[in-house]
Amino acid sequence: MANVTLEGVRKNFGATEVIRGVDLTIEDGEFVVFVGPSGCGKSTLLRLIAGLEDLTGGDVLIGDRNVSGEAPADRGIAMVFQSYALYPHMTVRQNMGFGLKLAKTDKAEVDRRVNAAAEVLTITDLLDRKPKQLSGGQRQRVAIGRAIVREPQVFLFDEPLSNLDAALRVRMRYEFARLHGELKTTMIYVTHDQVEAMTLADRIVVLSAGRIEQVGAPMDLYEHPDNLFVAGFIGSPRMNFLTAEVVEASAGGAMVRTAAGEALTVAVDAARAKPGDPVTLGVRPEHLTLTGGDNALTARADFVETLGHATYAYLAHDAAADGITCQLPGDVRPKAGEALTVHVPRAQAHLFDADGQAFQRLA
Amino acid sequence: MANVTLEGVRKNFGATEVIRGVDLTIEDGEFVVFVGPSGCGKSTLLRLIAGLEDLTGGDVLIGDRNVSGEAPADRGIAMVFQSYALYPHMTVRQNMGFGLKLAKTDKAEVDRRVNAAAEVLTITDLLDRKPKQLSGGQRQRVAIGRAIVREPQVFLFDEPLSNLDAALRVRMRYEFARLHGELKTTMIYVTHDQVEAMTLADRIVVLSAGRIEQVGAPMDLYEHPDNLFVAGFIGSPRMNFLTAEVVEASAGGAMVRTAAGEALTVAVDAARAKPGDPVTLGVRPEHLTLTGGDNALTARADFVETLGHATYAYLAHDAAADGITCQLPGDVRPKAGEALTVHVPRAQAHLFDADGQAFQRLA
Amino acid sequence: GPNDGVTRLTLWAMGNEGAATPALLEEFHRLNPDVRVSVQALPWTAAHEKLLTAYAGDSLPDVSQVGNTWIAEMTAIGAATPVPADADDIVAGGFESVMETNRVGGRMMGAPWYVDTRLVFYRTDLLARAGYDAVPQDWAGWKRAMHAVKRTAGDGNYAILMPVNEFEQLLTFGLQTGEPLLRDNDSRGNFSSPAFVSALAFYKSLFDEGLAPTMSATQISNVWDEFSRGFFSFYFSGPWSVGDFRRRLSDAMQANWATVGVPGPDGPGASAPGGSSLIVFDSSPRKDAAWRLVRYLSQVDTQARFNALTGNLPAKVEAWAAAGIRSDDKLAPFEGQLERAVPVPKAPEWERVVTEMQVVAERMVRGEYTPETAGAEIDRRADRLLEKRRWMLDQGRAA
Amino acid sequence: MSAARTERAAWGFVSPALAAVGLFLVIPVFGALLLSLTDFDIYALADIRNMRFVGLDNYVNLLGNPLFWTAMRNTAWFAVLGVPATIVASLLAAVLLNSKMVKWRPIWRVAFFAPYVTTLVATAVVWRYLLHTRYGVINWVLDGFGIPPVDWLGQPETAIPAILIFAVWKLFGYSMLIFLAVLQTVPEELYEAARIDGAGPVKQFRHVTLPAIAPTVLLVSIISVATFFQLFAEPYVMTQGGPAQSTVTVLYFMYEEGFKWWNLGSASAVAFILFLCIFAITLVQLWVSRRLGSET
Amino acid sequence: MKHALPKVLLNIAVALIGLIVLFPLAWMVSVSFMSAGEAATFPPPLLPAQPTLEHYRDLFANQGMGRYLWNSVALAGLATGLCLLVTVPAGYAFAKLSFTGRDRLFQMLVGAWVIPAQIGTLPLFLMLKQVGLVNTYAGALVPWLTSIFGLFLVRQYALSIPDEMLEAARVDGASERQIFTRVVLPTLQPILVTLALFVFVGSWNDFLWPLIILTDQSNYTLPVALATLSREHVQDIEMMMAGSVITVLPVLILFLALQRYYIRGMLAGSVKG
Ligand SMILES: Nc1ncnc2c1ncn2[C@@H]1O[C@H](COP(=O)(O)OP(=O)(O)OP(=O)(O)O)[C@@H](O)[C@H]1O
Ligand SMILES: Nc1ncnc2c1ncn2[C@@H]1O[C@H](COP(=O)(O)OP(=O)(O)OP(=O)(O)O)[C@@H](O)[C@H]1O
Ligand SMILES: [Mg+2]
Ligand SMILES: [Mg+2]
Repeated sequence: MANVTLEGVRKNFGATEVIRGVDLTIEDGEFVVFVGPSGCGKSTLLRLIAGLEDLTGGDVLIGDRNVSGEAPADRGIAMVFQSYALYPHMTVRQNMGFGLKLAKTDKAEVDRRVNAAAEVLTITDLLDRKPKQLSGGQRQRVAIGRAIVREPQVFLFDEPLSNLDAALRVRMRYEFARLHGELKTTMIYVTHDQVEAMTLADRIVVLSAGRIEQVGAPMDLYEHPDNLFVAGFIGSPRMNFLTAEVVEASAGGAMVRTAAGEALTVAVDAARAKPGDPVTLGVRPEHLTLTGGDNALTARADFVETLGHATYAYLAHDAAADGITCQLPGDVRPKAGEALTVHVPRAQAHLFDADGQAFQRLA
Repeated sequence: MANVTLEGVRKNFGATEVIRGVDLTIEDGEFVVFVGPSGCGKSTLLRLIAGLEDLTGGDVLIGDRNVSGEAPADRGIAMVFQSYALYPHMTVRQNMGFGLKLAKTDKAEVDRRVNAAAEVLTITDLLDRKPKQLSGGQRQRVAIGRAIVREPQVFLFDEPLSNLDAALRVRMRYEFARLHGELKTTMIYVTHDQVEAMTLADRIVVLSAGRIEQVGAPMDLYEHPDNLFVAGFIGSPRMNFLTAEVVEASAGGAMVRTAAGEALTVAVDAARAKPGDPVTLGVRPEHLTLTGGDNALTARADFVETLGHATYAYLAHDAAADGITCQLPGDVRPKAGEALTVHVPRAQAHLFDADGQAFQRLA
Repeated sequence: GPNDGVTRLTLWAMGNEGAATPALLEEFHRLNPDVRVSVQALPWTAAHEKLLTAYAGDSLPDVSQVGNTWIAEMTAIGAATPVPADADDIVAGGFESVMETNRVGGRMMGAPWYVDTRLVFYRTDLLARAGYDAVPQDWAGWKRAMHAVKRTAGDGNYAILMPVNEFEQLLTFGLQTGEPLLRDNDSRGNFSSPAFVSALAFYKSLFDEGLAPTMSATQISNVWDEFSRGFFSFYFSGPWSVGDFRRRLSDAMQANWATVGVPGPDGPGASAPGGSSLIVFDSSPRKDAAWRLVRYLSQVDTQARFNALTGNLPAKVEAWAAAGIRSDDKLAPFEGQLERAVPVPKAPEWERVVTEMQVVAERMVRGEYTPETAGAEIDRRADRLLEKRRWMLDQGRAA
Repeated sequence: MSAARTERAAWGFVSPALAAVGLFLVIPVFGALLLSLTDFDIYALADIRNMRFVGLDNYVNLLGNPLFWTAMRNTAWFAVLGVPATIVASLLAAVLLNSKMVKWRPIWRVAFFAPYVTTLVATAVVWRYLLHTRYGVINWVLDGFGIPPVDWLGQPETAIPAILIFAVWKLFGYSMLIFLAVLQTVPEELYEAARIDGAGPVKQFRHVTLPAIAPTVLLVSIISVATFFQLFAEPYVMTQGGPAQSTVTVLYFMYEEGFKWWNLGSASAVAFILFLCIFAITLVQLWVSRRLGSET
Repeated sequence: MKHALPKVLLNIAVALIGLIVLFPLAWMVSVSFMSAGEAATFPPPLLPAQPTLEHYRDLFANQGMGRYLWNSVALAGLATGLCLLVTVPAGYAFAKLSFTGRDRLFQMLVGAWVIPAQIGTLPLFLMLKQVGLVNTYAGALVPWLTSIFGLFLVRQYALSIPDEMLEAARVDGASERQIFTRVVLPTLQPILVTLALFVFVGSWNDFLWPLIILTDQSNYTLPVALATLSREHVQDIEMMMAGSVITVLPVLILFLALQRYYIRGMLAGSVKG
């Protein structure tokens, strides 16, 4: 167990800068999740920590030891890959013990550790099978087992669940949480699945184009995104954005006028804004309601989906290029074509300046 | 436009019975969706209607004409395939006109119909491209266009959206709804996507192992599933099931005791049940609440997922083999390990007898 | 093992000889326990290229049987060694025309092993049926006889078999004219001489007039069957066929065939002195033992036994009597034919020239050339092949 | 550091292969180029002083050598007749075997392919007898149809077709496999769409099958041309180039020039011309496959 | 039911082609058991009147067939071993390891692939003569060391090995050599079988090169020996068929046993025949 520190980490592939200077400290025992759009550099960053790629600049410290020049096997890390990367010709036992065998660990000790890990993961009766004879979830467990036997100081996971079907993913998500609870080792986890990030992380690191956009606890990011990118990235369905203009602004709130002419108030500290500034108003689909009268938008429902447990209404609105999505209770069932009055709760709305930076919410 | 009637339709592949006697009447102009687990025979049933497979037994009537022995081209149907099945060497225009050309339709008429269909689908400027030069969504439109120009009495769709990405799928779903509104032709649509079924269908046909389980309007199936299969199949997350025993039963309601000992009342017509009968209590995750006191279960939260817009709690409970899933508002955030008291709304609970048949709900 | 004091020799032998020689060597091994000879058999059709390939690849055997027309070539490339001065007895007592083929630059380069030449095999019965009791000895008469045979032979049958991929027939006709086939110290072709053109014309006429089938040897599945079926009545071949025919033809057929010298333009004609010689290769580190082997194989009594085994005609005249050949009516005609033999040119390129000659002749037979244009074409090809020889002669590097 | 480590290992892995290719392929090819500019022959083999640099004389002589042109013409005939024959045979076999109605398809597939793996020399020997004028099975079958016996390998007009019958028998299984592989990529749904459009079996072949395999037909024809350009053992075993040199191919010619007569200079020139021919064909092949690749 | 007629016709057509394709091989086997001269009659007999093994006996006892068979087996076996030894590591490295100049080198190999092997035969012969390898097994094996096709085949297959598996091994502390021998080789096993089969069959059937390089009869491989024999024994049909059977049968059996692997390689190599 150890903390992990990245200092000015940079990585170029040829001429393309992929990681553009990342500073980050991960505490001992923390569960940190990297998220970000595809190609933003999540995997690369993880592989730099593992030592599978050479750093272009900066340093990686594990347990306060600078490991920048060391081989992956010497860094005290263990990695679980998206495709599990099990050796197909070895049994589960051999797969798990391979690294120890290469390190010439005593045979009895290898057995002890493999058995212990198998027990933790409840795969003891699979030890003599080959990977082909395992289901996806079982393979995933073996891959984790292979990591556990190394008794690493840091676990690295690169989208470990993305090859599983939805149902299994939910179960394995739970396994990860349990495992972290049990081992209490530092874990770094890459995913593009929001639910995984939100449910597993102590802290989420949002990356975009090789830079960190925001680091924080899941609900922090959901409730207080620093900027438009994070606001749009975290939460599903996506936050609705409306172009607007400041009418009045103060530390106690702001009134804005949308491009469609509606005036709305937002509970943010807008001290640095002044009337006439172009801003973006953000509000999540689940916070919009059809009741609540004031602070409302009117829009025509293009299309309504009734799913039983919820109803989604897709509204056309002049201020929202992508339209507005409302998540309504399952028993509220407006018709397509109907004009709706949608209430925007003051306390749950977000406001972003022209650079995309958020105004601090008061709630 | 025509109605479609299936009478005792059966189909064997070699020794395996795949369709085991299906009777169904689809009204003229209706949009009917076939759903069911993989391998239940949805595609086969559709292909029997199309004439791509020979019937083993029963009859298919289209527009009151028995078409059982006719070639696909003579049945007045048009089919859109999952993989679009566009002729790769023909332009869009040729693809769409091919069937008419084979039928020796007058050239001017072919042009007229192709242009008209292209207009409806807004692909007029793609008419001279080859399929390779089109995006997935555009190809899908061409495939539909090819069906439209045949001016069929019935459209058949086999998972037409499953090759598209999620965002496009939402848009194309909307297109289908619009198209049906415009053409008002009978449409039969196979999918395994619940959302598609729920949003598109006038009526949903739920199939299981070659038999019809239930036919009904989407909300009907959601609110009044006939049996355990339909109850479990429709709705997401899945309905929670608890094993229980009847304590009191009447036409006005039932009281049951779960395997964990809790007594709960359910608003169903349980006149045919008697105390001591084993039953299954069903309740959807979105109907469970932490408030509302009585008619409640207590259970420990194994695992809680806070997603912002909603919180999912997974509870361990002795009566529910698969556990109980609760969908809670986003701002309700119980901790894992906490014992929760979960209210089961009487009016929204379901009760099934030992054979899996539902008791009629009163609500 | 290799160090047991035994000298191991490799001998390459072609065709029949390859099969028969091991028996001949038992006696040699008894007399020379310190030498052990292993025999490798090569097919005749591949022998020449195999020898050159082996030379190029430094993998020649110690001793090899070679066609005696190849000796000049083997000498020119420095592969052969002359018969040692103190071993003249090996080669003494042979037919002069054959000895001449083994002589290059005045030195004997090989020891004649057996001799052959081609003459005519024929069906006495069919000839008799056609009204002849002997083969006319000039071309014109012979051709008339062939026409007579062809007329009586029945549909689909012919008078003579001359496979179009074999050069020996045409070569024989060419040699019979007396005009040398190459000129200018064997550095240019002489095939358009009127004499050779007349030979070409005669050769071609046998095909044109339907007397010979336009077939190559690969298409005749076996000669003796066809011969006894009367597919053809005249056959051009050497002594080896005598053995074959005796062995393979039915008893009833034995009385119906005979051999006779080749008819010439006007009277009994020449043919090429053929046969094989044994040469010891310069690359052999065991030349002494090798010459011992050659001497053994050249002895009169060995040659007589060799004749008994293979039917090959001994190179030494003395052995003819010993083997009783003179009393054999099928073989006796060979002696006269050998005495009339005329050596072929000794340019190393001869083998190739004569191959080209046959290529052109085959096309002539198939109608692509007239005898005159064919002669010119052969000359053209021969001159190109001999270009290097002319250069070598200029440089004084060739004899 | 990890990059340096893999770099070192990689060179260890590739160097034996690269060395072999350099030593036994690249150097000989350049050697052949040099050799083709000399009159290296059996005399030069005996004494290198007997070798002269002759510039392009070998090439010039070849162009004036009727046998060379015969060989080129024969080779061209082999290609011109053999390629369509191979394609028709293999396409027919592939379409038949692609039909679900045919029983034991995997077995037939292996059976049709079997001649391809057999030893060419051995099967050539077999076919020489099958083609025999008087006792050959083929003439016997023809006899059954009242056709008089054909002197297959004995006449210049029939020798090439006869060898081609054998060559097609031996080679068609390979192209058939390629066609089969492509046919199997044609989605079943395309045929179903065509049925709904009202197309019968012929129209389905015309509008679905044929367009799908058209690029492959081109590819197979290019491969076959290259194969037919390298015929050697067939004439070597069956006819030795005859009758009347009607089956001397370029490679056979090179072999005779080089390894029968040991005119290595001239033979190298033949080899180079052969190379240029095949190279041109391969360029066309690459160009075609790139064209096809960029369209998808 | 309604597809009955086309179905019958199709099956007949396929069977007919099958007959044509397999007849020569069946005839070869049948004739090899006929007594001498039996096949040279009209109409040609299809089955031996009195099956005999005399030709096989003759071939082994008098014609040295045993020696040729051994040469073929030994050469094909050695060729296979050497080819794998050289091409497999290289194919893997080109697929999975990055090193300077890799792509350029690979392009050059693609270029070299275009060169028909026949071009180099003449100088190669002279080179081998210089080092005394003419008429040796070693000389006969040389072309199999340069199997660019094998390298491509291995590379193509190795490309499908997930990088992650190699990285897992690196994390596990394996050296590059250990990765190759303990992780990659077992994974490559199917393609190794394919390649081995390919090289074995190819070298068994090879004709031109052994014809040139093996001058000594005792070194002949079966095809070379058979070609030689067939010139000498044109008339002995039955014996030649027996020789053909001996030559063809081993590869045919090998192919039939492992046809799945062979066909895969064939398709992978379809860019060049
Ligand atoms: N070996 C490489 N050579 C060149 N570019 C690379 C290499 N590996 C990654 N990249 C590039 O670096 C960028 C970041 O890649 P990375 O795999 O880290 O993204 P990611 O965030 O993991 O994306 P995903 O969610 O799709 O896995 C991408 O643009 C990718 O194309
Ligand atoms: N041609 C066939 N031969 C034999 N069995 C078949 C054939 N086509 C389908 N089946 C079998 O029939 C059953 C039903 O297949 P069908 O394709 O209709 O299922 P489906 O409901 O469309 O499934 P999915 O959702 O996976 O598409 C399956 O068990 C399938 O294996
Ligand atoms: Mg990634
Ligand atoms: Mg389906």
